[in-house]
Amino acid sequence: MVKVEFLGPIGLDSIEMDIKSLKELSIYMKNSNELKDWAINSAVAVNDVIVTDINYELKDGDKISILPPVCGG
Amino acid sequence: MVKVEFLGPIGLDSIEMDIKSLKELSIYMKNSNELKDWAINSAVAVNDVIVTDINYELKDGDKISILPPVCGG
Amino acid sequence: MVIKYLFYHQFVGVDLELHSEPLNVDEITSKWYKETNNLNYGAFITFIGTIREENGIEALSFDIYKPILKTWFEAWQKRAKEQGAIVKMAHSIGDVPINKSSYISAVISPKRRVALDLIDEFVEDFKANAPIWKYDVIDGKRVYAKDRSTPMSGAGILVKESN
Amino acid sequence: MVIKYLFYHQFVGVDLELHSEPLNVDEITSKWYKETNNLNYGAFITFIGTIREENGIEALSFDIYKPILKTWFEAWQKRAKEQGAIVKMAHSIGDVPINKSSYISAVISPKRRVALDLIDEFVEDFKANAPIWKYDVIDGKRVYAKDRSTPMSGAGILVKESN
Repeated sequence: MVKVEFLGPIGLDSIEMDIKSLKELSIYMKNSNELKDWAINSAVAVNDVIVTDINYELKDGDKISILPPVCGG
Repeated sequence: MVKVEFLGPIGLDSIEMDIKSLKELSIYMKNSNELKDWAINSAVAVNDVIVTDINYELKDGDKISILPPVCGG
Repeated sequence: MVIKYLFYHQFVGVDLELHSEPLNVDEITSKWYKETNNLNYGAFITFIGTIREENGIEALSFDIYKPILKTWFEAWQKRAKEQGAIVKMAHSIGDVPINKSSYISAVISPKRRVALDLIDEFVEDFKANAPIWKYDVIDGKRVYAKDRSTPMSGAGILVKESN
Repeated sequence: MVIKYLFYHQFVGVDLELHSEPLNVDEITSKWYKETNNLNYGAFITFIGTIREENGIEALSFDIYKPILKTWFEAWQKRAKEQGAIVKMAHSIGDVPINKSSYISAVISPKRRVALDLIDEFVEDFKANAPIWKYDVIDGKRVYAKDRSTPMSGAGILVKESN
């Protein structure tokens, strides 16, 4: 199991998922009305490190963060 | 007559000169042991405006300033 | 997810501080200047961001994801150090009203050129990649500043075709 | 020509001030921030120059030619205004010991990009063209910092062949 956090304006509670790769998360988000738009413009971190490879393999206990477009300052 | 001021590190008193152009000032400075090096790297202002034309004609009462290399801050 | 912010000043790391209220500009910049004053740096630059009145807002409000902000900032510390410089940053969490400051960053370096280059790169990368989300506060409601927000480096990975 | 400086703070023009002593960084930057705080600018950048220990100096010392500094600064005010921004500057005249500040400049603008560009151009042009002369103070003696000085734009006119 992994934990998925939706940060900032996404405004959804964290969920636990039984997935092995970011691809599976991608499929899940693209099929969710609430999440499909965020899938397009969000970055993804695993255990607080930004990941840029969709083939990244997940391990039990990983924390995944979905980071929508930012605007600090 | 014009007044010539030597600013900053040149360290000379102002002088009054009976000259009609910056060319005459140039000749004077190039022939002065104390001033010939400053002639090479100084800018010139007439009445507090930087002048870039050596043919600039001087009028009676003009104030000429010799501005050696700068380093503020 | 509703986040309740308590009143605090928190040092997330050396030279990175988060405040649960508008920034006290004088206090923070004065402290930073003092901290570095005897270290023989010649150039000290601060960038102070202040909330502007725009589009009828009464305040802006900020969410921050601290773990990745910390990682992002530490990468900047390393980059600055390689050039003999120091970076510092303060940011507000929660609401910041018009004319108050939400963001201060600083670069301190031995000579001017490094500081002038770094402050530009640091502030621009902050806008593009620091995990901070901005909301307009209008009639007491928070509205995500979507149009002014930028997808982070690496965004879009979830919709890329895999190789 | 020996110049004796009395203790003073002199406003040579709006937003340009000369001090006969080291600059009080907190006081000046705090004053500038307050002066512009209600004008709806979003970005406020300060560059603070501090005297570094180098080559065995005990202080640096500065001469300033005010009339041309004023003209130079006014040209910068005009240039800043055309971009919706404000520039400010403070400088010391006479001796400034190690670890004290001799120079502060600031750019204030509605948004960050103009401020970041202008602070760079303003500080670099200041170094190249503000009529200020720097001296190392070693064993109480002033030595012109010739090697670190830059001929101003227009220098060399006196040795050019005329057309």
